[in-house]
Amino acid sequence: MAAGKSVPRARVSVSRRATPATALASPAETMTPTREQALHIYRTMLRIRAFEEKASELFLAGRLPGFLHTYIGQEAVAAGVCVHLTREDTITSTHRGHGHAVAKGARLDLMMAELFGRKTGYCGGKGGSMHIADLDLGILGANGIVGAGIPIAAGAGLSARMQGRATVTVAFFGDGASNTGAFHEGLNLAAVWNLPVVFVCENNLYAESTPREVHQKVKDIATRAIAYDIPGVVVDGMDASSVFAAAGEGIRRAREGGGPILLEAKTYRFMGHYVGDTGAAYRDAAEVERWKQRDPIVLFRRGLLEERGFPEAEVATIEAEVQREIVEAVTFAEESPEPDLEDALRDIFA
Amino acid sequence: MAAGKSVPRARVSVSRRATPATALASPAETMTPTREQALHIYRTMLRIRAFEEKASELFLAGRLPGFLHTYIGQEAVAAGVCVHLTREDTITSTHRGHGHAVAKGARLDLMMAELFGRKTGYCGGKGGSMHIADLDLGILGANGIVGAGIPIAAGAGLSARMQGRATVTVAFFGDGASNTGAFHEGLNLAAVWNLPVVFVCENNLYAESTPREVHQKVKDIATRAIAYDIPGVVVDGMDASSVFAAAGEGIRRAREGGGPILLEAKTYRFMGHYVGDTGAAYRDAAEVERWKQRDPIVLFRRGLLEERGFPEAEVATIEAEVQREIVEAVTFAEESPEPDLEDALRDIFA
Amino acid sequence: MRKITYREALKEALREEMRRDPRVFLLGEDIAQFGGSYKVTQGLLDEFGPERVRNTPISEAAIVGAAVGAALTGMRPVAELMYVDFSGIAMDQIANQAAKNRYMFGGKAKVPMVLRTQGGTGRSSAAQHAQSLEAWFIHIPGLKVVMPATPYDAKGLLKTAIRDDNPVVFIEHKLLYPETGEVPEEEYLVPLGVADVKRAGEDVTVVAHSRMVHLALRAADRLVADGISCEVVDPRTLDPLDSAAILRSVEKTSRLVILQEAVAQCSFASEVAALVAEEALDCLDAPIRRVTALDTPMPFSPRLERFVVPSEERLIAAVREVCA
Amino acid sequence: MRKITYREALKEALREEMRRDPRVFLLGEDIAQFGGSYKVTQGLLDEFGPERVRNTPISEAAIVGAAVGAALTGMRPVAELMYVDFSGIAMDQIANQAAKNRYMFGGKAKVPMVLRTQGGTGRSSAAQHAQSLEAWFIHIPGLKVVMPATPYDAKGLLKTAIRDDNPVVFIEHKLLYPETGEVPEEEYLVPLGVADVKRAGEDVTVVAHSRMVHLALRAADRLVADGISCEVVDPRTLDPLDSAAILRSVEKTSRLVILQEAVAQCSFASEVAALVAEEALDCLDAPIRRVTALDTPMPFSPRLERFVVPSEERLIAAVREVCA
Ligand SMILES: Cc1ncc(C[n+]2csc(CCOP(=O)(O)OP(=O)(O)O)c2C)c(N)n1
Ligand SMILES: Cc1ncc(C[n+]2csc(CCOP(=O)(O)OP(=O)(O)O)c2C)c(N)n1
Ligand SMILES: [Mg+2]
Ligand SMILES: [Mg+2]
Repeated sequence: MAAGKSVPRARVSVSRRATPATALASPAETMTPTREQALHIYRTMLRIRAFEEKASELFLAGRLPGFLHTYIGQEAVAAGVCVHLTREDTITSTHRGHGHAVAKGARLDLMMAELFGRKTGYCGGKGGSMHIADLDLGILGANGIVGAGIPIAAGAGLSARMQGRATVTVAFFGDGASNTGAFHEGLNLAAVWNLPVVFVCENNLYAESTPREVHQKVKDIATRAIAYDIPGVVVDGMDASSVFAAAGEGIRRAREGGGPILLEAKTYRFMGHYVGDTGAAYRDAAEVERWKQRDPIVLFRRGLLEERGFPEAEVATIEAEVQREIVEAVTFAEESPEPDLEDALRDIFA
Repeated sequence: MAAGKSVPRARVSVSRRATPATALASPAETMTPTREQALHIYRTMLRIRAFEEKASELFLAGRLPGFLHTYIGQEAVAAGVCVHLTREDTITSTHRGHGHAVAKGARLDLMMAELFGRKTGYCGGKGGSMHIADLDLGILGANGIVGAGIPIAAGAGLSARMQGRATVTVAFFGDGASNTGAFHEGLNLAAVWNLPVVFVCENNLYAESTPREVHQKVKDIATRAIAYDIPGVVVDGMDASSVFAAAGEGIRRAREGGGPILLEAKTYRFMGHYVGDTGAAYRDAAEVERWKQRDPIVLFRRGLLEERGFPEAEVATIEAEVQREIVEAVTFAEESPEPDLEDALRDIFA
Repeated sequence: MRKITYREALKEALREEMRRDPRVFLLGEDIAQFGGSYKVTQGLLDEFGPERVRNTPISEAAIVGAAVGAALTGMRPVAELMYVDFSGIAMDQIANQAAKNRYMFGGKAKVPMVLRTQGGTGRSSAAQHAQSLEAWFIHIPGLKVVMPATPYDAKGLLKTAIRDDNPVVFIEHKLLYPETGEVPEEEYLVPLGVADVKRAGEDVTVVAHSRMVHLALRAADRLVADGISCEVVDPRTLDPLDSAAILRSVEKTSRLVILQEAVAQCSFASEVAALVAEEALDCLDAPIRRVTALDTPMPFSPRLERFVVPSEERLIAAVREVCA
Repeated sequence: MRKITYREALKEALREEMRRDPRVFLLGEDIAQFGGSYKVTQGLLDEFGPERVRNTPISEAAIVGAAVGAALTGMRPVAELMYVDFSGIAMDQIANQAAKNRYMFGGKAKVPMVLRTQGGTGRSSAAQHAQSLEAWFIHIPGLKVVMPATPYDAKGLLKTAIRDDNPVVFIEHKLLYPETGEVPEEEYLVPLGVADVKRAGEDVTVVAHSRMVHLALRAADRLVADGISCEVVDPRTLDPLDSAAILRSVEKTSRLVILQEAVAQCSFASEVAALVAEEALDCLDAPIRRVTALDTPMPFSPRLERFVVPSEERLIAAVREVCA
């Protein structure tokens, strides 16, 4: 009488590269951002950083209502992923959603106005930081509920499939979200229906104050892909080029009917969980410092200048443009009117 | 610029044997049921089968209210697992819960009375087939909600830990349940807290009418253990001896502080999803026949007689006793009074 | 007019709307070859194929979440929860996502989806399979809630719900599926938010929905012998509620009894009572009465279930009391 | 008497009960070293250690489910949901498991657990972080529901809830944490199911709970100038409800206004209105008025949030109307 057999390795679908090499053009073709893509990524990261820094400053000055979760430190993920997306592609996002929206093409002025709760904001002042959406840009919404965007992304992927569109959906979420029932149900559904969805887990090592090893035992969240028999890939989330390459493979695969993947980006938020939280209660200053040494913007800028030989002036122009855009965004927001009271009663039903 | 790396095999916690050999007494000691255990397993399987056959007959004759999900075909799982449990150990169960209750020591008369909705039944007629519980026997309840028992089992395991008891909790559930959010959240919690819980997935290849491959891609549900970095084990659920050995290892490991495991028993329900469903709409007669060839009771009986040399008379005595017990259970139930109307208003609060 | 069952009426609504609009599709557990637990979708797989009649895993949160995502991106999903009792699992997607997306996004999104489910008692299904949870949904701004009592209403309301650009929770009753009623051959719609006076009367208004409409009608028949003329108002849509119809009836009868299968506390019956106590208190000649399930989880025993659920007798007693 | 904050009062209750009974323990997200989102549990980790102050993953269904399992097997868990808005994820465990286990099992189980959470508006938290969902819980037989307005009540009720042998949903208010009030040094309990008349008055009964009690008290002060004497009744426990106290007050004042932060439909305010319309209709000299949040998801903009949530002005207008 033999004991139960362990699941033999051979039968376990160990996570694998996102793309069987044959299904794609040669890696060289997809793996490196073009000149234009590289500049776009850089500009995106700068726009996110500048937006978040300005928003934090305004918040701390008591000028913004509600609360804010900033994306500072994680810019390479949104930028490296979304550069592959067309306007028709869709994303779902999180409470920490500004970066995703910017990377998917959102306007900073409309975002800033929303943070101020103004009528001109993306949601007419009714959503705020945690609910920025732009359906025309495929931004299906930030979300105040951790994990909730994941099944919604599956539904968006299903639409694309049923409508015969070659679009993909990217679901962004955190390490903490990977412990929600919604994660499990959403990935399983996308897997069995072979939907064009790329699940991007931004593992920034903490869910609020809770270190990843306290909330899950698995070392790499990407290994959870095995539970759905889809590929799981780990990427350095501080390196936009690595994100670019891995996401590019996954998105292309999904677009071509290859089904979902789970892409884990190892990253870090430089600031507290929300603006106002220092993080000191649960993170060690040295740890934060170590990660800041790998600031994704600094790393990418260095790559642009030193490895790819972009002229300093070109990069500096972008930086100046972004600064200007931020100033204009704040001005726009500040000069925008408050919503009308009757607006509160609108938009409940279509 | 390198693409994202796949999760390397080395870092994936591939499912492994339930027990590191060193942590336990020699396999020989644990792997084979003693004489007494073997007879207990056999009796348990017979009691379950007889109960379910009688209940089905009564139901089809219009004598039982509500609906019934029978455990016929899966007896080896409950019997092979629960023989390792003490009275103080606890289980959570499912809509298909009669077998688990019987194996954990429930009385057939009280169960039958509950199916009849009588005052003497386990729940005073207020629970019915799907809610049989006996807290004194550690039966924390069948459950009408697929997957819901899983986090409850984690909580029971936590109690044991916090109270310094060396008890374990077994959570029984089906293949369909392994797609619920509750499964994911419950296993993850048990894993991070290293709780003494054995998760027993009875993979009978269908969730109602839905074949397993339609509701999940993964071939072995046990591979999902990888997502929680706990051992995953597959066992032949038609062979009570195999179940006995694998469950014994897992339960012992959990009892000794080794944490949870996910044990998948490959099994089959011989009848429809509920009494009244023939299963013909979604299962092929040949498939059903093939599985019936491996009837767990027939297999185990053959083993008792042929491999272990139990005298036929001993086995036959058990069979006769079980038949008698069933007759008595039905008589008890039939002669029991209906609940009083005021009972409906009792037991809402303690 | 031809008579068909409530089940058939629902299926016709699904079939007609799926033929009419390729964006309409179905998803849920065991709805394809099995035809659903109550067989409403039986046969639709054959006509529309597995892309439009989609069996799902047991993942209620993902069923509703996927419907939300599909609705946001141009489809018109009809998702099925096998029992309304399972909505606890999907409640975040229902109440925080489906209901609120449009509003949170400043009106820039539409979520045209229907969540079909069934509830109610009468089959000894016990506490986790026999609830009437409409109050949960009514309480959430952004959801519409429909509970048809007849095949005619079932068909016409489901078609309207599918064409509505908002999330509609559509709750059928497990005992009504085999019930028959007149349903025209030709196409028709029943608008949301419009009550139906199922029986006109003078002395007392009985507001009832879903299966309870039939119980109210039977009781009304019996009460004729007492010389009491009941008006039975079926709101059909509980949200948006046709308050005007209820108030109109109460203004006429001056007496109100509300009948429902759900428990009383914070329920639809409470809402109707509050509405009338706010808007038509002066018209009332007697206290309002709610006839509801007793305040317990639903017991399994048929005897106890019958005791807990409102009966004709309890309704009749309440009507007699307010008319005394 | 010393004054402490609502937050401190809650923490004292937890601390005292944990000292008193080793079976009491806490579980929830970020409640350990971080002390919880609103810092109620800060410091408890140091005293009681990580076994009894347990940080969980973001798994609301498992948090509640584990509490149910622990409660069934001899522990007395106090689980925390960071926001009541997240209860949609755990609603099955709350409503189908915690609430019903005892009944379904024929009285053979006890589920002594507290589900602490917080809700309400006032911080521009928008639609998914500012709800008042007490009606969902009140609607489910088998749950008790407590919503304290003052530090005194918060401490005394939480201690009682922890000692209660049943599942208690204990909903705090995010704006009340820093508010101070008198709390005795010595131990005391506040019983469940007993309302508190927070201000005695003659002309009109205002039923209000949680933060709205304070708003009612301020409005009552202002209404003195109108010559209107308000009685403010705080039920404190919404289920079981101290109906007698409400009826007693309405019998005295003959006028009823119900104030709450939740939306109206199928809410606690509806329930109180229905209760009075059933039991004390004859006492009423004016229609009942509900002053509630407008029927919308909660907007983010502070200006809109203030507009949607009941204000002193709206309450005063309603009181004046019923007293006119
Ligand atoms: C369902 C749910 N539970 C809890 C919260 C409170 N909360 C907001 S963000 C957060 C942590 C999320 O962690 P992670 O997914 O890793 O994202 P990160 O904040 O690190 O970007 C928590 C617990 C929530 N918003 N939703
Ligand atoms: C949450 C939930 N969803 C759906 C159902 C309806 N239902 C009851 S049993 C069942 C199938 C369960 O499949 P599985 O877990 O494999 O158990 P089996 O019936 O095969 O023993 C379903 C869908 C339910 N009871 N609970
Ligand atoms: Mg994180
Ligand atoms: Mg199964």
